[in-house]
Amino acid sequence: MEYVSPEGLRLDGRRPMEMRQIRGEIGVVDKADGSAVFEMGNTKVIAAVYGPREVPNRSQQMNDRALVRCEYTMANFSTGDRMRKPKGDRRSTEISLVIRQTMEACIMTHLMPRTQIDIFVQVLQADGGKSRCLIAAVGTRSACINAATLALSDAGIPMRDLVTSCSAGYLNSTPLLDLNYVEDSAGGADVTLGIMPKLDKVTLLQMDAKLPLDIFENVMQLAIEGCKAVATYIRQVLLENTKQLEYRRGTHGQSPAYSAFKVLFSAARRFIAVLMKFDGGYIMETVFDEGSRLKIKHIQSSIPNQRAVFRF
Amino acid sequence: MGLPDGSGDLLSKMDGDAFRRLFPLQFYESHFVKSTRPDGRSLTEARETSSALGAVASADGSALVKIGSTTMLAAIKMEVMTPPTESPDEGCIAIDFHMPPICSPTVRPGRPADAAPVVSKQLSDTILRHYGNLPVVFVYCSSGMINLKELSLISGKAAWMAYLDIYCLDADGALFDAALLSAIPVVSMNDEGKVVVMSEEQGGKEAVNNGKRKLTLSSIPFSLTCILHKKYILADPTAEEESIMETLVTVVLDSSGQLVSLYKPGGPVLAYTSAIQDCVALTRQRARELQAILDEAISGMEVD
Amino acid sequence: MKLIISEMVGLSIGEKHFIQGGIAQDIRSDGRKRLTPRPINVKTGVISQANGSARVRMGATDVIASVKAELGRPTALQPDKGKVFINVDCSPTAAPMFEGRGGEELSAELSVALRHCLLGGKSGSGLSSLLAIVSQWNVFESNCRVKIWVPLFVSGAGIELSSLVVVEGKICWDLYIDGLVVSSDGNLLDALGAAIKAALSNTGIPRVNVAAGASGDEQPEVDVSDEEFLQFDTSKVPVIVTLTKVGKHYIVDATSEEESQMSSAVSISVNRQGHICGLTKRGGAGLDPSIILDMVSVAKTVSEQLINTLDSQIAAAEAGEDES
Amino acid sequence: MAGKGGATSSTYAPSPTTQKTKSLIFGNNDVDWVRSDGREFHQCRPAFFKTGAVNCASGSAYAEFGNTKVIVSVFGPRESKKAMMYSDIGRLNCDVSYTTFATPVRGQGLDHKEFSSMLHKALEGAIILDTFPKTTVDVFALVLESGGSDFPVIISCASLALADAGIMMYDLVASVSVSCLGKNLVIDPVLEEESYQDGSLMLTCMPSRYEVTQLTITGEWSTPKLNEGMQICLDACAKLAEIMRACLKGTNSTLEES
Repeated sequence: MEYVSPEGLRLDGRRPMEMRQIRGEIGVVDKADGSAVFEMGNTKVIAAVYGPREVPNRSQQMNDRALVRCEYTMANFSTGDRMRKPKGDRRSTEISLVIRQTMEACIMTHLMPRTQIDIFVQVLQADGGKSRCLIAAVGTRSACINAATLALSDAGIPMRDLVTSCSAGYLNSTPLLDLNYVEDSAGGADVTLGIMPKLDKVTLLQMDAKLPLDIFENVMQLAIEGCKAVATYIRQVLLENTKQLEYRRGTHGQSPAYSAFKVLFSAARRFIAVLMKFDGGYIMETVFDEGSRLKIKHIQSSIPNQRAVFRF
Repeated sequence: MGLPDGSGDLLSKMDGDAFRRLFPLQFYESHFVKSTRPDGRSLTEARETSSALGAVASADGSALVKIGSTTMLAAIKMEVMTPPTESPDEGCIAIDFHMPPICSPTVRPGRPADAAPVVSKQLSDTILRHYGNLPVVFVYCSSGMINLKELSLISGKAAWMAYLDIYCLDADGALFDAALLSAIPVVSMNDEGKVVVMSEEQGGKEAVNNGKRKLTLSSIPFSLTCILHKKYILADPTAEEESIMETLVTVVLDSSGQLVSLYKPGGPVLAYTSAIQDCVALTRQRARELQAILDEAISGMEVD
Repeated sequence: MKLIISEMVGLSIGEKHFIQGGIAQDIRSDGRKRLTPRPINVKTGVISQANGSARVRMGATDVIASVKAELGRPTALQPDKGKVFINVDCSPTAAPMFEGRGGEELSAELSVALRHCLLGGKSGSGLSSLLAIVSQWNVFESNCRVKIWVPLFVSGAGIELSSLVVVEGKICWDLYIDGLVVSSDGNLLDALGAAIKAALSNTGIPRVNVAAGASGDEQPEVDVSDEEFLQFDTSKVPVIVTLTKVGKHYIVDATSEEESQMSSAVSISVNRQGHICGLTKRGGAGLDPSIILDMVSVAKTVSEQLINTLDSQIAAAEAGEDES
Repeated sequence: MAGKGGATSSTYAPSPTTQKTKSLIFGNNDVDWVRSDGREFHQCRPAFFKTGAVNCASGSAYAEFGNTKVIVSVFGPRESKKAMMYSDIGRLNCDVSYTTFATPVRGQGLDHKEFSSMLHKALEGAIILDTFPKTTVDVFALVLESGGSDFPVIISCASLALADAGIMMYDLVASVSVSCLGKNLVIDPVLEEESYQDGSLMLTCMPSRYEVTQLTITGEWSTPKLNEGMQICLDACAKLAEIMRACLKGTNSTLEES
């Protein structure tokens, strides 16, 4: 089958180095500490982050760093064929693991010992027409990682850098960026890459096909470019979101101390550590509710060499 | 008192109920020396047994059996199937033994009891008398006490699939005995005359079998479970006895007194031939009792 | 369930008193009166792979419903009816407690309640005696597909199953209605009911042409059209109103904090005519029969409002979707 | 066991073909028809209760309403099996299962997964949970034969079993359902009537306290009809509770209900 026409156009009309349309939005799940929806073409993923919070299962608690957990689920209606048994199958366990490992690499877990961070990724729609659910699940990996990055940033979890992900493949002797479902299931090489763009480090690399080394380098380079493009977009979304926050604070005339109090109040209910945005930096407070009195156990600025000033 | 340790002194000081809980074995043994058991039975006496047929109207045949407080409900449901090509003129019986959570404090919903599959397997072995190594309960084999050919409707086209399900409603020992006793009348009595089978060639309905038909059992198996403990043989143990003394022997005899099967799942006591022979003799006696109970139940049914 | 929800919310004693006191004085924590629902926001066509879908938001509660139609075989007992399956999933994104199998209990409870409220009976045979009236066909053209509007649901209690049959005893449409709770802040059942109603109004079922000549036991050949779609008239599909009893009073559209303080809740599904199409009671505490009847009459007045809001929201959402 | 799997698709139960013709009995607008068991519309089946059906349980009861036969065992209060959090009130754990031969078609009883949680809700309000902190009471029900109105019978039987086990309750819980067939309300419907019903109402109450613990309505109901249905159920529940009470006292456990 011809995946790239002689005019250099792909089946969905894109150029080989063109990505599908991407869209990200922050704060879609009100109850979560951080959440985001990320779309890549037809793939639509919601990620929600809870934490850092108390570890419910004490035996899993780690004294030197935070416990990061991830669960990936696909909605019944996310694929063309209706799925019967979506939960806990091998494929979703594998993707959960991939997402967890990728995100764990960038979260500064040592700053939040004895806590737990939950990342829940819910696929609302997987690209793939009338696809089998298994293959469709694979194609969602990049979108999941991007959504998780956004959600983690929204939750204010300190991270070394954003992690962004994008895939690239090699079909009809052409390296192709951001494979869609048809291209993915064509059986050619498929490289899924996750990078931390500022540090220029690769955190995830998956490829399941044979590819000559020199071509692989080309494809990989293409995927890196893709990841960087995604990173630029994600940064833009985050900046936009921060501007919105600033704007809201300005119009409502709330003093920073007031908003801090609000955060504390809601934190007290939940017995969790809370992170709040404060004058451009991040301040983390671990707040526990002991009786009706609030106690602050820990204050720390996530930005090194900048002391946080905080008064009540 | 013949007790192996100093607990004999305690017996005099302790309240009976507490002694039973703390030293169950000694408690039982103290009864055995008097040739009696805590529930008043003699060592070789079985509990009161009753059988009632036709307990469940939604099934094609059913029986409720009580041995002491052990209660079993067996019912059969007949469905039509296409017989497998390797045995076109035979039907099929699937036997399943269930222990729902109501029957015992140890069974919880969602986790099947350990004993259930064991009894299930024993039952299908006994009823179908199949000694091969087929891993499933579906046995297409005509060598058993049921002639599976009798379940055939139209050779190669249609045959009966009989689902025999036995539910334990109250588990108080001797599960296999009670289950077998409940299964036998159900298998033989099921009334299958009412069904009309579609005959495809004629495009219409054709009654293949009018009138009632019973499955003929070539022989009827009866069983008795005994506990071997030291020199004692205890017939028809209760759940408490089974949990304290672990060596069980189950003997199955058919109505003509032939040995059908013998089952001794481990246990600390080695069974000598003489003990086994005693068990067989007890079973022979028990089989006569059971036959009488069964006959009574069946005749009661026919009067109705 | 009550136990788990209250554990999840984790309110202090003072907060509990605040919520209960507010409800007693007819001013709730978010400023609403007892019988005022939160604003409702409907978006249709959110899942492009489904035949119909909608997303409903009420405050922080956010649910998605999708309708998928597949060709299936009617059951032997009801050869003249299609089948509708309602299934709800709680995504762990809504609350960490839904992780793994944690959401199953709530999912099952919601699925059953929705089946009771919308399908009218276990066998799905509820109110099928009313006839399906095929009214005038409003044909209009949108961008690419021709929509032919045929009111398929006429019965009061939800879904008219006989309209889903293609060939009696042979082929019918199986409707798989899937609900997904994305974010949960109380009153999930009402939100899911509204989302299903909106998703159904967004649903297009392909027109099926049956090849003539098939007879006997053969499965007739069918041709599923890509261009013509039948749509449901959902104006008669009931809405669900849950009245949550906190203290001596009951409130509509409770948040999860308010739900944690409930003694019992009654979910009533009401259609446009004001008839009860289903009712389930949750929560253990007993209720006086007269209070239940009182709740029913309150639910009727509330439902009128809700149906109107929902219908206008659905219409707006549909119009918005057609333009884009 | 292996006997269960796979067989259902290749075999069929012959009964459905015979049922189809009977729909004519319930002509929708026909007011005068006779119920298959000769009862009047507002007459319940004779109820039979017996406590102590299962010896090894803390409490148990057997109920028989016509062909509907149910056994409920109660275990506990006993240690909570799962590693659960501390609770200063007791826990109630319910499970409802069907025998494979309970239903006309084999294995249909598996469709009633929601019954377990519904039973929990129906009983929860009546049990004084504070009396057994940190422990669990298990209520397990097994439907031996399904003859219609299964769930109300399970609830009533379960409350009797709880009483037999000596669990503290505010009141006995009695449950009755009505089916709407055409213009008529039919109390305590049999299986056949249930399958042709246009709507159903199941009411569970504590008769002495006059409190409803569970109410489920399906199908379309107008307000007057709803009032009527609820009143019929409440009256029937009160009578049923008398029979249950008589059974507990050990006197005259079978009574004809009207």
